[in-house]
Amino acid sequence: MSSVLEISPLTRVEGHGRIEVHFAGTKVETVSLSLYESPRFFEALLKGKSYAEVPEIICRVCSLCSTVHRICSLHAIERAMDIQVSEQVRLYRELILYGGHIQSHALHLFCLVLPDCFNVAGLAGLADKAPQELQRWLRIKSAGNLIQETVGGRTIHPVTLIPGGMGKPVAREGLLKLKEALQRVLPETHQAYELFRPFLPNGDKLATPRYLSVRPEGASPFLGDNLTMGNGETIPADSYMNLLCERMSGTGNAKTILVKNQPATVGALARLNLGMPLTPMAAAAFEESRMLLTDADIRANNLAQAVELILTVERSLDIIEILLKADFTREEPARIVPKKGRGSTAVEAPRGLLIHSYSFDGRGICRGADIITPTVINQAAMERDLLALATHMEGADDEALTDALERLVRAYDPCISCAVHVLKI
Amino acid sequence: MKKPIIAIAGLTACSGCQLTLLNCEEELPEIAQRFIIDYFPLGLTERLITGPIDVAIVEGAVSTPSDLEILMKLRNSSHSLVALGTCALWGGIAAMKNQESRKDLAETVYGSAADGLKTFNPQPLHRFVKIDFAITGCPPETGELLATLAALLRGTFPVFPHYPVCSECRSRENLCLLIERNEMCLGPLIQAGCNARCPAVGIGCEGCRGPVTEANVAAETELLLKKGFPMDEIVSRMQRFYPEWDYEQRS
Amino acid sequence: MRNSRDMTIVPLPATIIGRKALSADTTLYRLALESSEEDGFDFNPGQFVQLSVPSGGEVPISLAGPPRHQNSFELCIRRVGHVTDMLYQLLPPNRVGIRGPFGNGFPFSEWAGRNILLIAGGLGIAPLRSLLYALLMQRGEFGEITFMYGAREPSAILFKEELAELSGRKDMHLFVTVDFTKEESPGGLTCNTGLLPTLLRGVNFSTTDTVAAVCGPPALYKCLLEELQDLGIPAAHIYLSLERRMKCGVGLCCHCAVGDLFCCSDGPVFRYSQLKGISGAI
Amino acid sequence: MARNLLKRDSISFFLEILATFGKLHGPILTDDGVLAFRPLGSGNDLLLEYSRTLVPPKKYLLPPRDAVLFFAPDEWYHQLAAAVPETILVGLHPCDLQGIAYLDKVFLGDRIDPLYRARRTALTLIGLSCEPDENCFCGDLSATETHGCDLFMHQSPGGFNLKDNTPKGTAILDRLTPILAEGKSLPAVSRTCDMAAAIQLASVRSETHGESALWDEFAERCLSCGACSLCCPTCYCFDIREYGALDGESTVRLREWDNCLFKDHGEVAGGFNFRKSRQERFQYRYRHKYLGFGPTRGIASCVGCGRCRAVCPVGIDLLELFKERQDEKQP
Ligand SMILES: Cc1cc2nc3c(=O)[nH]c(=O)nc-3n(C[C@H](O)[C@H](O)[C@H](O)COP(=O)(O)OP(=O)(O)OC[C@H]3O[C@@H](n4cnc5c(N)ncnc54)[C@H](O)[C@@H]3O)c2cc1C
Ligand code: SF4
Ligand code: SF4
Ligand code: SF4
Repeated sequence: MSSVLEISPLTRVEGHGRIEVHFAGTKVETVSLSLYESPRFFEALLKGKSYAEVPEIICRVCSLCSTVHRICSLHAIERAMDIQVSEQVRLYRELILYGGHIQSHALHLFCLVLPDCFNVAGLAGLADKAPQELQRWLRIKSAGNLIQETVGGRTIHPVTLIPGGMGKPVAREGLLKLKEALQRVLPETHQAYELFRPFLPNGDKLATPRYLSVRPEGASPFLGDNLTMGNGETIPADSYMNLLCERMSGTGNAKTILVKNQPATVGALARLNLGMPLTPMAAAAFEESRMLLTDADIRANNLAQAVELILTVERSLDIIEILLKADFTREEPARIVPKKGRGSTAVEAPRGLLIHSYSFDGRGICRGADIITPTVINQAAMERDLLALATHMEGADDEALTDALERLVRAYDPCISCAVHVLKI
Repeated sequence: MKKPIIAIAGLTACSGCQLTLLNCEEELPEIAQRFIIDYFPLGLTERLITGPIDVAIVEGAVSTPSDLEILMKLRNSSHSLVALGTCALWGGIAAMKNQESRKDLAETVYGSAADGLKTFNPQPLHRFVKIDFAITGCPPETGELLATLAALLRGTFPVFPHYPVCSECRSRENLCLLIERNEMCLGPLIQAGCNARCPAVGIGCEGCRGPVTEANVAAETELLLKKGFPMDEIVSRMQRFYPEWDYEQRS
Repeated sequence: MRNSRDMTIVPLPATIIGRKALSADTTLYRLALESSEEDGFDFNPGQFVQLSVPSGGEVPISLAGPPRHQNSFELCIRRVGHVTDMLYQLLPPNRVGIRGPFGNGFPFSEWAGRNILLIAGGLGIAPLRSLLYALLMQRGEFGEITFMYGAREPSAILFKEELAELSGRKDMHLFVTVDFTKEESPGGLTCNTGLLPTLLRGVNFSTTDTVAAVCGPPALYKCLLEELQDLGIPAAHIYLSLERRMKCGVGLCCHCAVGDLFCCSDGPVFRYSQLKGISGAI
Repeated sequence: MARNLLKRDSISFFLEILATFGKLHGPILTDDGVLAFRPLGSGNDLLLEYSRTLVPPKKYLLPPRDAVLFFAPDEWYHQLAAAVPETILVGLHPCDLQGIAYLDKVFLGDRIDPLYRARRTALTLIGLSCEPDENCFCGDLSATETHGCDLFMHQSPGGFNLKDNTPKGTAILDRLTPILAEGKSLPAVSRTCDMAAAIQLASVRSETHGESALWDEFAERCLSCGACSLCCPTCYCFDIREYGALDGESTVRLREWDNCLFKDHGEVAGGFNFRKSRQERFQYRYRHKYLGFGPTRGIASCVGCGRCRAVCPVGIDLLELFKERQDEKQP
């Protein structure tokens, strides 16, 4: 007798998704993951738009990662148009990128995952059971938001960042306020890391992931021109197409991607395993949990994100220090003379590798766009792990299975709005 | 005081409006206390819309049969329905090319696989159901969202002013990008409430909050044309969040 | 220290001591001021107060009861929007805020010896009710008193019992009309069908040395004023109470100007002769 | 000869002494490139030669958005008794002084607005003579330059001749004496401007320009952006709104700048609008600016600062109405 367990909608993840587990008797036959978010055809929306409009439109792909989408798109446009930006702009963009990571990780850890740690259904449960902790963790999130708001002019879909430069730089008082807020939450990020350390699964191990990330250059852990894999292989970001191949997945509106015909895993855990540069406190935390994190399956991703919270707060403080010293004044954005060309760049989004690639005509009108999001890359591995976990758990009751599978999906921190936008390659 | 029962759901959107709620870090614990949150997939493990719900707060446009189903369910089980954000109220970013064929758009992205997609032009909620109140913005402002929640506690909705972004922009003493820098700022046409965020950091208003009650679209268009912007650029920019401008409208 | 010219910014607390539904959307409220310092207030019929509903806001409302100096007073309020909706949630002994009374009111002491015609359309009955009671309190000083009241339909007639009682009085004439009827006339009250101007033409009352006071929606004024003049009542003897958007009630916020007059502080009661040359006044 | 000349090189002393009377504010150029009244010091340099600020000094008396009342069940409606800090506003041009004098007439007239009075009492005004530019049309209005100001600084070749007009001003001048030099007192500037005369005449005659075709033209073009009123030193229309707090009980009542060119300015419940068309609203604005309402009836409030012409994105200029009249007269 065959039966189906349907988990729909997936809760405490961004966007609309569904899992179906098909059983033959008690044996798990297949597990399907469908991301049925309505497609918004962003690549098609961009076609015919001037380069200047592209970042403002594309950041609306997803609110959790609007900042990194905007930055990635600026980089791709500037690559296509051959534009260099100033040191000031580079620093501000890096700072807001960290703000985006803090905001996104904090949201994931404290609003979506934390209820699991306290065995409650959601925020109201947390507010009941752990009101003080909740307030404390949310402070970390608001520090991330403060970076977005101060540097980007808004917490979601930041507005200041434009091709070739930026609007007004932050006034000194703004930077000092930011500094204060970040300094205040730095110890708290460490406590958050302590909080997530015990919550690692100790049952059956899932497949060891094939990690993939941007190869960091310089001190910034999230920026670089090359992609790197666990086996040490490195390829330039703009030839990403040689690495990734795409397959239309069965049921949802997203497409899945294989790397060299195998599922790849991107995100905080991948970055830590692929040796991104760490700051002192983050390095100490990583060192302490090296055993838990190295070659771990995706369920360690929550802890990895907690390590990155420390990292990003520390890095933000470094940059603010530099900005305070430099005392920049407002500058005009670089003059852009539109030209025909293509630009592809990669940035590490909170959830992992993000690629934007555009081609423009001589008037700077977008003629083609390709956006590959981390959730799309992770989808194949997610399906693989879901099947493995369901199989391990054969015989468990529906509730326990539902709970475990949902937690597994959550560990990937999927962003389904982003996932459904991917162009044929 | 009786706790209002609320539902929060997202349709075709980026989740930014729901995130706006989660971005009220300071107020979240209080909100969790004062309301009964009955359905909120982004923040709560509860898969069924059971009702009765006092107020359903809905983000996003309607573009799939499943969107419509959720919307209908919420409408039928709720006393009031609030459209949260520009997509829900105006169609938003996904609707910007509603005048083009949906099929062609799909094919641009999905090629031949597009046939299997069940989707139609993203539409604002009011095309399908009655909405009782709306909070505009892409994303909405936390202040307006909180004022709305506070009003819900009192069984009512707040009254927001109806004036354009320029008003807030001038009172903030920003440089006028339209006059002083000849930039394509949509401030005169767009509903205020954001405290002119964008011009305040030196970036023209892109119109994310949709049209103000009284918009002299024709005069702004003439002004932009006079400044040398080509019509297609003006149209492209204006339709970013709301596809249905009447370019002849003067009031 | 408060200067006597200080504009009252802070509403005084008043308790709802009674509430009576007059129609589906209109209710009569009885309020009592709490502060002993003020010890009630004197007002002129036609004056209004600014009524605050906490968290809702403030709206201008005519004083609807007899102008007797006492601590409590009546307001007749129609539920139409934000503030009035919130008011409807309140029950005795909830509190509301009161500023005022503001405005000029009807100068009825100048009308001694004259015949008086009062015409109220819909909610316009609120200030005219106050005026009527004031006149009846000093009945001997005036000539003939005629009260005409028009409502949309029988169910919208406000103050039915009071009107029925007034209709029995020998010292005044009462005429009630409804725009249209579906139902029977309300018990105890003789009721005509047709618009107020029709009624005006159809009934007998003195038109010499007569003062008219009118209050109703703009549409009423448009058709009624010419009619009254045709009947021989000069524009200077026609008084009307105007409605405008108001925020402060004391001539500061500038929403309510009619020509160069402020509805709140120069009005809300005007002689028609004052308004005649002003476009948009009526 | 009196010791009343402030030499240019003593300006910083002058400001230091002023600062002992209260927090100094004056016109500066913001990093946005906007002329604005801001706190002085910490990198904000006082401008002694400038055209006009974008937003007039009325913001010190009537902030754009002002929490006027608070409500809590046990405290009822109440004002916060926050003390208003003493503020010295340096560098006000005669037109702006005139603007404040007009607001005083309104808010300290028949009905005193206690909030306004508290702020006004804490404000010390230091005027500064100016040179008109192409947008100015103050004309004779500037002859009353010292109107309501405590101390006036008259630019002269040697520096600034100071003149005290109020006891407050005299107290300041006394303190300044040690750094002042001997100077002669300058006569009040007389400035002629046809427009000013035309405006005065219109006010006296209650001229409404009712027949002018310009109204339609303005109404077509106007974006209803609100800039003209917001930036006008004597526009003070306000809206009042009230918002509850998340505790379900307390409330704040806001007073915010409103604008008679906005559609809902004349709208009442049920959607009936007494000034439905923009054209009617323009005439309302004109009437308020030049003919006055209620207690200000017959008083023109336009001070000739030129802001409304400078800030209108579509170049609407009510002065055209007066010009039209003048042209008519000339055969
Ligand atoms: C002098 C005067 C006397 C009045 N007397 C009465 C009375 O006795 N009974 C009665 O029911 N109504 C009376 N009204 C009308 C009453 O003020 C409005 O119905 C009320 O303001 C509607 O407020 P709301 O918030 O419920 O409606 P909404 O339509 O939600 O109003 C929103 C806002 O608009 C403004 N507004 C709307 N309508 C008016 C209006 N007509 N006048 C001024 N401001 C307005 C208010 O500031 C209000 O806060 C009177 C109006 C005036 C000017
Ligand atoms: S910058 Fe834009 S929003 Fe601001 S005043 Fe100018 S046109 Fe209006
Ligand atoms: S200024 Fe315009 S684009 Fe910016 S937040 Fe406000 S409405 Fe949106
Ligand atoms: S500044 Fe110009 S466009 Fe704006 S409201 Fe005033 S007249 Fe209209």
